[in-house]
Amino acid sequence: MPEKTYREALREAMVQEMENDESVLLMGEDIGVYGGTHLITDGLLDMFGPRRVVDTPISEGGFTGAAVGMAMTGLKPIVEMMTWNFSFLAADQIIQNAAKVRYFSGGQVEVPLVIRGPNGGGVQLSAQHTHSLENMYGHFPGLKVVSPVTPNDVKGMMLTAIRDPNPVIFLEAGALYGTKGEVPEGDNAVPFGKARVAREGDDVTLVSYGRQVNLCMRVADKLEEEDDVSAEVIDVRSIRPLDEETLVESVKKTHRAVAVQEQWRYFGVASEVAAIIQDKAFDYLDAPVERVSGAETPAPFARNLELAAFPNEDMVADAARRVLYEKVV
Amino acid sequence: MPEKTYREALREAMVQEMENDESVLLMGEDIGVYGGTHLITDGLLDMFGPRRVVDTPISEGGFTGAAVGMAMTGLKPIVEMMTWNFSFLAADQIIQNAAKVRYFSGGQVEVPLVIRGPNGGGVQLSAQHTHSLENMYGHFPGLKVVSPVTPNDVKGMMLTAIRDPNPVIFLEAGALYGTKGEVPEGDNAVPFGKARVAREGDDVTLVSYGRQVNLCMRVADKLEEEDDVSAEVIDVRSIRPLDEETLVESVKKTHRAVAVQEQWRYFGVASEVAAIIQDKAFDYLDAPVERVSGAETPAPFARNLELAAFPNEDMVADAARRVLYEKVV
Amino acid sequence: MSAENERTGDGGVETQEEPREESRDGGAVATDGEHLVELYKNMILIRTFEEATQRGFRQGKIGGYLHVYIGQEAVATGFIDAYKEGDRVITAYRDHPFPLLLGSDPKSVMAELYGKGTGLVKGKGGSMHLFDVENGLYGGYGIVGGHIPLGVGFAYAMKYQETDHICQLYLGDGAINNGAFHEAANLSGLWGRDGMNPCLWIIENNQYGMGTSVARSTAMTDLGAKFDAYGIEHEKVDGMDLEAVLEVAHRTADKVRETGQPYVVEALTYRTAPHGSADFFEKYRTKDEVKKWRQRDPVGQLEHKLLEREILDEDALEEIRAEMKETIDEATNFADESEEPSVEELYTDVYAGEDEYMGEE
Amino acid sequence: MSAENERTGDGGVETQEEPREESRDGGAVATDGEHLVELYKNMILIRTFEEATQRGFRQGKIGGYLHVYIGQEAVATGFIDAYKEGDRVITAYRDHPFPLLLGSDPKSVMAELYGKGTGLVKGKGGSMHLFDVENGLYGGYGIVGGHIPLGVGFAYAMKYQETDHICQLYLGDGAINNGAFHEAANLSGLWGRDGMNPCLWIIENNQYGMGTSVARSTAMTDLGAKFDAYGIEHEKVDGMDLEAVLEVAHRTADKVRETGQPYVVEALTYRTAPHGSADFFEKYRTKDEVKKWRQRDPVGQLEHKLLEREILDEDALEEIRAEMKETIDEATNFADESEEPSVEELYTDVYAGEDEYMGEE
Ligand SMILES: Cc1ncc(C[n+]2csc(CCOP(=O)(O)OP(=O)(O)O)c2C)c(N)n1
Ligand SMILES: Cc1ncc(C[n+]2csc(CCOP(=O)(O)OP(=O)(O)O)c2C)c(N)n1
Ligand SMILES: [Mg+2]
Ligand SMILES: [Mg+2]
Repeated sequence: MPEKTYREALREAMVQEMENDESVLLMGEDIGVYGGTHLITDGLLDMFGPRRVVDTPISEGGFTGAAVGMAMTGLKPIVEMMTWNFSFLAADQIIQNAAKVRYFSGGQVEVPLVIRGPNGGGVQLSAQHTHSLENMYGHFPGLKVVSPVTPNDVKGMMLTAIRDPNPVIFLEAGALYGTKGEVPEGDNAVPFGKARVAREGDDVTLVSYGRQVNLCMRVADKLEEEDDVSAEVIDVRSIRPLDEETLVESVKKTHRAVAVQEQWRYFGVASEVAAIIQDKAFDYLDAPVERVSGAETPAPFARNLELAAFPNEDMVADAARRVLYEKVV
Repeated sequence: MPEKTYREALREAMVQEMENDESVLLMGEDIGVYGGTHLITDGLLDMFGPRRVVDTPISEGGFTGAAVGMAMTGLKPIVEMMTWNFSFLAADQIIQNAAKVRYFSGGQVEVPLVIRGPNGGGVQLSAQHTHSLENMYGHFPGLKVVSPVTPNDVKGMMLTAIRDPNPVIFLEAGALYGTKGEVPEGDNAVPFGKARVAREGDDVTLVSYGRQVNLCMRVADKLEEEDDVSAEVIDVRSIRPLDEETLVESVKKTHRAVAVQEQWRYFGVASEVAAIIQDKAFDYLDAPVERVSGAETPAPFARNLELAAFPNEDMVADAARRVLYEKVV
Repeated sequence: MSAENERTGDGGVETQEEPREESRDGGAVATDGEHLVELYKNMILIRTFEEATQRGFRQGKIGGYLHVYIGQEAVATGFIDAYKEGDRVITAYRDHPFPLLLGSDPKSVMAELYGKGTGLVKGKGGSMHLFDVENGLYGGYGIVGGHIPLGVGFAYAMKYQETDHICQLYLGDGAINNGAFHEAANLSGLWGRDGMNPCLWIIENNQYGMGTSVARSTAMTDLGAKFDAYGIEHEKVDGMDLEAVLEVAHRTADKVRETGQPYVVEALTYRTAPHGSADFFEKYRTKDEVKKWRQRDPVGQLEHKLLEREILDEDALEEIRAEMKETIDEATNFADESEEPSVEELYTDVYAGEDEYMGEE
Repeated sequence: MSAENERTGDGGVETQEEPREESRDGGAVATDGEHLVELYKNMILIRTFEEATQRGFRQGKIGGYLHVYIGQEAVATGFIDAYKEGDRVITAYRDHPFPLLLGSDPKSVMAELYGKGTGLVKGKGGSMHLFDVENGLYGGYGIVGGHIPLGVGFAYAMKYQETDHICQLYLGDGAINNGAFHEAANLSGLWGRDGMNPCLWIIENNQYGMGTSVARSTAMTDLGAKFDAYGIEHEKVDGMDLEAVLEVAHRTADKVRETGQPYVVEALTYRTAPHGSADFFEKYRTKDEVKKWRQRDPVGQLEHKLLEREILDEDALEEIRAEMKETIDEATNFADESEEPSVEELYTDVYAGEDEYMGEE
């Protein structure tokens, strides 16, 4: 299978659907003439012209709302949020209109809208430019929220997102645009609502999403080497709907879980994961579900502080050891 | 002790601090000439004049941001969010500026700001006007978030909020402005970060906040009468900081807990409560922590649907029975 | 869901009770007199409807918020007369007249306010969220200013789809202070340059946003002129005078349709009713002011014209009032007697497509 | 944290290396020549600083985003000359010149960019979040338009506190399309009517927001005129010409201070540097265009004037350049050699007051 970067895979999905479906169009800041801040849309203006690749002013709320209106008219807009940090400015449009208009119109309209862009931190962008908003958007019924981490998934989930008749919050692993992985040609649509078992194991379940999945994979190696522990790694990837079953089945096997997230602890995805597991696998659990989260502070700039602010291998490995009742040095 | 309504108690706290401290001022839509949509600020324009009771245009982001600037200058603005449903329009100012500017200025500024208004549903305001945003704001370090339900607490926590040098998200039980309770004269400041044991009990802990506390109190009566079960009711009231200790101590005694919230299930406060309890009281828990939440839909208008969308006595009582391993009919 | 209705080629609409053939003949604009009578009926329909909703609210049969259109009838009536099939109408929460004018059955409109399953949106939205997509009504929104970007998006999409439909986008004077207005107006002006924004902006300047007058909400009170900042042309009209509105409405709708460019009409009007159901004291305006404006009431003005020009006499007016009262009484009874939605409806319409509902019950 | 510095009564500021007494004498404006020389030094300081940051970035010593002010120096230099102690300055992320002009030690500014504990904000904010509250700099913000309401709030508060300070509020051409701009400008106009908004709005119109030209972001491209919608007076200035900026800056700052009313200056300028560190291709503009603007470079123009008027000769200019280079080299070395913040700093400054940090480690 061909190897592609996350960026290429993502772009491929959009191009594919734009070629198949005239109603798909792109909107966002500097996606056209400039080529896209993250070069995801580079060249697409030439391919599809300015009606379908719409450069917008710096008006996140305005163009997101306009895209909701377009979606209600039968178009399938893909809005680039240059980074998700700017989406607070569009929160009203996303939460009050996109998520709810189908409901409060009694089902008279659909909103086939994708809002996509990089999410998460790790490259010293500091407090205002570092957020993981899975839980924030995942809280609102009417939205679907996904967070793919592999090139395969970013393509496959983008295909699904574009075809979905509902608003999809598409949270890309911004720090990983350049990472490579196998991506099939053609249609590899990945369904929403299914977690991915990234690595099978028997002794402890590591649950995460986004770039923290890669961290968990490294920790799994480490645990295998250093502790002879077999860790199962689950990539949640679909935040809403959330695949409770895969989580629960894994814990029924391993009896232990650690939920890892880059985002803040309180009311985060890991809390939900812990709440679900203790609820649905109570009798199987041999230890409390541990959570490893980002530091409870706005994101700092200095590299050493930033590194300290995010989960690292030791933190996750130690949490795993604790739930395994191993001695943690 | 004198009985006062929630509305009166809230207003009293603001008047008291405005009289004590010239730097306290009020801002918001229709709080002055109109008298306040919920009549919280009625008469205050006459008492304090238009510089201190500032009627604003319908510009939630703009005036909230201006209030952040005022707070950074040494004033102590209290912003009325006419209802919290409009706060998505101010989310960027609240989350990106109010919560973080102290941090990213390296501690050079303080933001002694209160943003207050009614939160929660229950009076048929339907999808766009019904939200409980405890978890959304509670997720962000830099903010404090409280949700008082008694007249005593709304006064005492407002005093604390105004005096706090940090931005406080003050979520009022909008449906309860007219309810009465005992409120001491003078200074009854209620500290943040301390949950309130609303009723002591031994068999099961019911955890909630806002108007759901009243529901839990009724359920506790019901359980006592119908099942001879003694329920402890905990009013979280301070969402950030969250008083983990009181929760954990209660469950160490009762061994069982039900977390009740009006808001949606995923990534809500109840998930956090469950995650904390299973983590810190794992060995004491005799049953999974159950969550009772609002229906996973935008809020409907029709009264029967609205009633079905929120937790009710039976739902909570049955959840308590399940964690007690009683038969639920 | 909506009533069967006739629609003539020029886009005028009619409620079920008033077959269009009487007043118009396929495409051609009818004589002034007949047209005015028809529109007078519409205005009486709206007025009578609103009065009934106020009673329903006082009786506790309508819950939530209630914002009526009393005093402003000429604006919606005039502009919706320029509606053509395929066009889209979007507005805020003061939305009752729109479905009535666009051809929805008054029964379903009233039933919606009563929170019944027979309502326009199945009882799910209530007063603030009326939709009748078949008849061009794309809502009914509760967040001040929040709907504006949607309307601009409709306009873009309709051009993208190569139709010649337009969007009628209604907004209040208060909404103009919201950032969503600014961003959307800028997009409209920008896209309009390429003929990609056939959006007719209609400012219902009733001079107050809740209790705040225009003068207390902005230092520059010429609302139409605010569109200069976006390169969008604008004009004003006396929103209490149906004939004036009518002229402007048809002319500007045609212009927008032809050019694909946005255009703004600021209609100066007044809500003689309270802002909403909780506006008890009206401290923000004097009784005299309201009285002064009542003298310019659009219904009264039109009646005066109809009498003066001898198009109708007092009896004929009375007959129309009675007829509309009957229609609305029927609607009210229907609403009253309808069933609440079935509880299963709580979980429908959350998502479109296969997984219609997703979550835990 | 910031350098000791002298500040004369008229509010001009100076970096540590250039004691103010040389160029001004307590309150009175110095001779044109001396003043220009002083400001020339400031401009060279900024320019040299920015070039050093670009090197630091390429060397991987500066992380995150980096937006330099090259080409726009006359704007900040001219306006900050009108700064008086107690005033407040607020801007977006293109903020390096501001602390330098307001008297912060270039060492701490550079150290901040290097993410060091000796940085202006302890290494916590980086390039986009420079603050030096003692010297009047209230940040440095990363969300386009997001800082604007804060500036309007400062202005209100300073009047509420009965001072005669003003706020200098800088914003880019791109920021004008954001709703926060609109809401804040409206508040500024409204509050200004009562003399409650001494806010000097300075539009740094460098003609692009990232890769989008003004003409591609709005149909009405006269940015100053957008303030008509808020009842705020405005004028334009050639932002490449320091002397022109200087005149406008002092006059308008005085006016705002006296009236308590906002005022807008649109400075037409150009960023000859890329937008930011990731702007590699600059497809959105031609090399010719950049070249044309380089010919109008504000530093070059000022040098030309200084030479022409025989205020300085080539050697003197060279001397100043060398002097500034030394200052910046020192700053760079200092930054390079400084320690990263201690890891405990991660948890400080989250909250003010007793519970300085709240949460779980
Ligand atoms: C964003 C937002 N803020 C506040 C409100 C509360 N509110 C409802 S109607 C209204 C006044 C709106 O005035 P205007 O736009 O002039 O419309 P009108 O009611 O006069 O028709 C306000 C403030 C709201 N619904 N949304
Ligand atoms: C709300 C928001 N949207 C997008 C961005 C990304 N962004 C950073 S700078 C910039 C351009 C801003 O242009 P302008 O205001 O003209 O300032 P300039 O960079 O030209 O100084 C953009 C779009 C952002 N930081 N914030
Ligand atoms: Mg109005
Ligand atoms: Mg610019």
